[in-house]
Amino acid sequence: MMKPDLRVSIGGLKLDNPVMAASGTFGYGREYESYMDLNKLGAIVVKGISIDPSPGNPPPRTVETPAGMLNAIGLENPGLDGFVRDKLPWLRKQRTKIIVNIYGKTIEEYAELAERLDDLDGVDALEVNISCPNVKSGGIAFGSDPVTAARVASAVRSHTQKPVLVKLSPNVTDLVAIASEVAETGVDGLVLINTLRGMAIDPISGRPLLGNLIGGLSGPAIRPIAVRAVFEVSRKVSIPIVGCGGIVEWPDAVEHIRAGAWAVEVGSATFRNPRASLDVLEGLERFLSQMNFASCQELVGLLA
Amino acid sequence: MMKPDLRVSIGGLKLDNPVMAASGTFGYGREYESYMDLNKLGAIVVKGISIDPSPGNPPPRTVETPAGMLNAIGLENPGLDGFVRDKLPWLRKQRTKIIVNIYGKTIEEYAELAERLDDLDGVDALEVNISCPNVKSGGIAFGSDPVTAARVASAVRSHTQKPVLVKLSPNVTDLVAIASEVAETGVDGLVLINTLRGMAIDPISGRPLLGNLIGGLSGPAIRPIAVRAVFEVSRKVSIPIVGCGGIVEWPDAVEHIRAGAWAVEVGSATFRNPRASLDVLEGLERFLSQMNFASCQELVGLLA
Amino acid sequence: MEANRILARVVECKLVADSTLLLRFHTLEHRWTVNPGQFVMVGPVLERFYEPFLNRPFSICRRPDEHTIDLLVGIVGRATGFFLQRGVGWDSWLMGPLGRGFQPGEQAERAVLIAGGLGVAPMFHLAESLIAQGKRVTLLYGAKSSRMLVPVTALTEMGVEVVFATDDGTCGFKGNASELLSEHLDKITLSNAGDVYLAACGPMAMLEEVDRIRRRLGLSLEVSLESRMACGVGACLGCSHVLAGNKLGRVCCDGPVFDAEEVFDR
Amino acid sequence: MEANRILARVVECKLVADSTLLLRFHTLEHRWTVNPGQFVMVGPVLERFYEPFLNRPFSICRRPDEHTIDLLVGIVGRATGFFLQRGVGWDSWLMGPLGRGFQPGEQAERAVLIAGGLGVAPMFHLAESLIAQGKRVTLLYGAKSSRMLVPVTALTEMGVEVVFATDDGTCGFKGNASELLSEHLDKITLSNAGDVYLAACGPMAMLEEVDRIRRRLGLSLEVSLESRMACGVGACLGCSHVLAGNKLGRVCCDGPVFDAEEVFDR
Ligand SMILES: Cc1cc2nc3c(=O)[nH]c(=O)nc-3n(C[C@H](O)[C@H](O)[C@H](O)COP(=O)(O)OP(=O)(O)OC[C@H]3O[C@@H](n4cnc5c(N)ncnc54)[C@H](O)[C@@H]3O)c2cc1C
Ligand SMILES: Cc1cc2nc3c(=O)[nH]c(=O)nc-3n(C[C@H](O)[C@H](O)[C@H](O)COP(=O)(O)OP(=O)(O)OC[C@H]3O[C@@H](n4cnc5c(N)ncnc54)[C@H](O)[C@@H]3O)c2cc1C
Ligand SMILES: Cc1cc2nc3c(=O)[nH]c(=O)nc-3n(C[C@H](O)[C@H](O)[C@H](O)COP(=O)(O)O)c2cc1C
Ligand SMILES: Cc1cc2nc3c(=O)[nH]c(=O)nc-3n(C[C@H](O)[C@H](O)[C@H](O)COP(=O)(O)O)c2cc1C
Ligand code: FES
Ligand code: FES
Repeated sequence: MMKPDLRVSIGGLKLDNPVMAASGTFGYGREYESYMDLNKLGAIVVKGISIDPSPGNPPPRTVETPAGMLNAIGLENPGLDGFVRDKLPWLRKQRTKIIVNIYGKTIEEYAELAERLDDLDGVDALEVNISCPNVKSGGIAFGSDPVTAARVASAVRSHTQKPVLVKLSPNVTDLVAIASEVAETGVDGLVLINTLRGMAIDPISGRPLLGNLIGGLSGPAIRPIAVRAVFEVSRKVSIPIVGCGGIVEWPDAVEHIRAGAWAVEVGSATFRNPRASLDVLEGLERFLSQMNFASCQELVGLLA
Repeated sequence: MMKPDLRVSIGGLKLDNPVMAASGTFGYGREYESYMDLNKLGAIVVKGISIDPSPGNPPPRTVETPAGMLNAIGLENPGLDGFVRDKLPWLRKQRTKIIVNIYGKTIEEYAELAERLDDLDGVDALEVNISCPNVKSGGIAFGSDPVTAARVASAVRSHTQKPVLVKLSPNVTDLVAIASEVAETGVDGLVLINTLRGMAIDPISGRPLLGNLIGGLSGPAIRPIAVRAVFEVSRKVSIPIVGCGGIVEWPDAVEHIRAGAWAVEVGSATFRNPRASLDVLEGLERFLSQMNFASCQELVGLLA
Repeated sequence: MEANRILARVVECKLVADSTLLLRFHTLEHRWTVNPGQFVMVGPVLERFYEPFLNRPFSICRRPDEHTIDLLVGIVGRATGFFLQRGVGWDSWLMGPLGRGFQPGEQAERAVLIAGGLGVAPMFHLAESLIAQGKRVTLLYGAKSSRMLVPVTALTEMGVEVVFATDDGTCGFKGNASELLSEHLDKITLSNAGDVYLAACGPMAMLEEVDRIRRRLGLSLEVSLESRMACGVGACLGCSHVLAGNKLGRVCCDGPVFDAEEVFDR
Repeated sequence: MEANRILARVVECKLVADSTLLLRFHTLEHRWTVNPGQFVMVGPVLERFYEPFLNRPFSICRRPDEHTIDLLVGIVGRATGFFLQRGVGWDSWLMGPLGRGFQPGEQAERAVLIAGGLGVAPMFHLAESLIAQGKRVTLLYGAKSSRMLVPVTALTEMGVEVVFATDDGTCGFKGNASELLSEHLDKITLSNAGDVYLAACGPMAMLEEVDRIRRRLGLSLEVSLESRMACGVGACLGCSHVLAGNKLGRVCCDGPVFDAEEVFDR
């Protein structure tokens, strides 16, 4: 049996393999150090960073739902300076690729983040979050409209030499239109999808189960929506797509890749199994070699 | 313990209790006759009807997904005449309310369906489906834009004396905007939500698991999305809302009602348990009396 | 009695062939009148747990007594994997008996049943009932390999002639059940076509092949179809199958057993 | 050794009080060094089944030997209901040992542990370790009613003084554990504040009350907090708790045990 070639290039971002840890579900990497060899991952996407530190939303912030979960972290983060001071030095020492997820309250903030990250050693790419349902100003609003989405993407694109991925929201009427506009801005790839807006209430007490009332739905429950998003967008847009949403075990990654994803991100599955991303990678590699694929790239978009 | 008052009026539609069977998941009622006393239900919403018979989509048409399912029936139905000839006579004899779910390929077709159903005895209300993800022409397109959605609603409203419910799609950027426009047309209520667009692929073979490739996601997996939709819309729109999406057991109905629903529809849960709707009703009634609610109406929108 | 939903407990769970379980359900309900070829929808009792979410259809394999229902279950995915995991002692809802079963009629004295793989499940019940009616019954039973063959002593003991076919030749005829059928029909002499009743259950390719053979000989045939199901009772229109002349048939209630004439275009 | 993820089997599952299970896990892994107050994330092994989806945090109650971990589990919802259903013989992943445990320090000779309801779980381990260090240990253990009290003979046998409080007076002091604490502290004479170590685990209202009492007396106190958790390791920021001075603390890794000074605003 052949060892399949797992390398993949998302535009300028060259990965040793196509399995990454999704933003917000893998902390700043170090939290999972004792559970796995981080360097085996294609990349780690760190928790979303804003210019200023942010305290996030009031608790409770997570709740389980059928085959999934809601979160309303509200992008708690130490701010760019805090990140650079406290997190980046350790991250820089890792051999895996580090992708920094960024979000701003204005287009200018996105541009500023891009510019300030551009110089930094140890940051391999940016993932632009225009799709977070948990912050009021900005976030999802930027991802809801093709023109605004493209404007954010352009702003980031023009302020950094590093590869740029744009992460889109599924909470929209016409994802393909947004994806198409964003793709035109010259970014390296699209990440599909962020969470879906949801809510849960304790039936007995009537207490909303999230402090923020509304949060983002993730996990296996949303996998069919994510796969559909990847499929539709990949048929219309020519830049690489990174699939994300409901990937828990390796067959889920294969499903995303067959739908059209060049690479995948494993999100909330990591909470269930800290090694989920590596297990996915190992399963994927096994599958490819058993099925005699010479490379993972051959599987992209391949339907029967 | 008091017996709570379960009656509810969705505009002109007076129901003995707030639990209905959702369209497409309860056939034409008769299929479940041997499993339960149909007359105990608040209402039965029959499978979507179009003017002309429709063969629906190629099989396979359903597939299970984590805590849910995808369907791409494609609105197979015998057409209005077939329905009136073969299904209505039996339905008319039932004491429960019968709501006919309609969909058209043009606004004129919606109007025509409304007009022709207006005369018919045994039809207690119309549910206007502008939200089905499984038919190409029409369907979801009508539900994606506030102006078009309102136009369909107006057309139906002006062609029938019967109560009119409009069933909305969650696959939109701004559900509240659509709901607000539709509410202005004088319809009796809104039904939230129809299915979310999704897809599943067999990882091993690469075969898409639906003949139509894309289908609608339903079941517990989508409950958080449905509850959020009910919550958001009910805070902004004054006409009654019927909650639908992921209701399997009675606490789920309570969750929808607390979010703001006046009544609920039980959908795919019926496939799992043909008595699901009645079990939900009985549980709801027990809950209300144990918690000393005089009526179900008191629970609507009640959060702690 | 009409179809209903009953609570049943798994009292036996035995591997009878590769990846194949015999599941025996015990239930207090005893009013079911089951026709061979009918099926049940199986849904584990899992309140507030929605995996698996939908019930799964399985042909009723045998009904040893009025409180007992045997199923033959191939382990192929989530629900069936779950059955294996749970072993015995768990409770399940059974909806049934569902669908249109086999309708062999009176006249044919001889029945030839063709089963491919797990398609053998309903043939147990059918053969039993045909034997009880005094018919001469042959079961042509094909599988990939001998390891996949479910024991059929219960049938041979009651006088059913069983002939095996395996793709790899590890048991009986080397080839599939439809090839075996050709051979078999060559051997028996029929005075008229009505003398023999054919029934088949298995993969679609096998059913098509069996249909071609029986057409050539002018015999009638019933086939049991499969389809992914959500409701099992005709409500969801999920199991629609494109029949002859582009007509749609719901496998769960118009079938699963259809006259081959209805199913295959000439 | 650092926290890791190990496979464990449930070898005992016993109702020890109303809706309260003692779950005993056996594991081949034995390198865990557990500090009292640390916890594990429990996730049943369920491939391709995503209900429950997330792991659940439980304090390590006792560690009878290096291959054994005991948890006390209140049955309150989906996952804990599942544990009850499964009984013994199932496998689970355990992530641990997690979080910052109790840090009683050396100087205090006397420890008073205050437990409300299931908050008693980590107190078993803590009391045991304090006794091993030669301290004098009192456990004030409150519950709604005697039926909710978990047996504590293991503790009394090793010399822990246990005083009960029940809301309905069905066992011991009528009232809650914090009221009992007031009474108890009145009885003991302290030459200086450093002589006694206080640790509390239970509902937030109880912790607040305990904090008020110890502040009055100028005693130090550690409290173990609860929060809904997704990751359990500091990665999701889901368990953030608003601490004193509006600072945020992650219960899973900055806690679950905090110095009361950090937690409560004056
Ligand atoms: C009327 C009828 C009678 C049946 N009788 C038997 C029987 O006696 N013994 C038996 O082992 N199986 C029988 N089947 C097939 C059985 O229903 C499926 O094998 C079962 O639903 C698979 O469930 P799963 O969750 O393990 O697989 P899944 O994880 O749902 O799927 C695994 C694979 O099985 C396929 N599959 C899923 N559902 C069906 C289905 N309804 N029909 C065919 N393939 C399916 C999927 O496409 C997939 O490839 C019958 C099906 C029908 C419609
Ligand atoms: C550090 C820590 C240690 C704990 N130790 C123990 C212990 O030793 N014994 C014990 O019985 N319980 C303990 N808990 C609480 C335990 O985690 C919850 O009871 C459990 O997660 C409920 O799971 P469920 O699926 O049964 O309930 P769910 O169905 O998830 O919820 C049922 C109810 O429990 C509440 N709940 C859910 N998760 C938590 C949580 N993490 N903390 C508090 N309430 C929650 C929900 O809000 C809801 O009201 C601990 C919690 C933490 C954070
Ligand atoms: C707790 C939590 C926090 C998250 N934080 C972020 C974030 O900071 N930035 C972002 O772009 N996505 C964030 N996400 C979204 C995930 O990266 C991912 O897109 C989503 O969870 C869907 O994938 P999954 O189904 O595999 O979890 C977060 C998700 C969760 C569950
Ligand atoms: C098999 C199937 C067929 C459906 N057909 C229709 C339909 O004809 N018209 C309609 O408005 N909704 C239809 N729906 C949507 C349901 O009525 C309901 O809105 C949706 O399933 C969400 O509810 P649930 O999660 O309780 O299933 C269908 C759903 C399913 C699963
Ligand atoms: S399975 Fe629902 S109609 Fe046949
Ligand atoms: S539970 Fe994830 S940070 Fe604490």
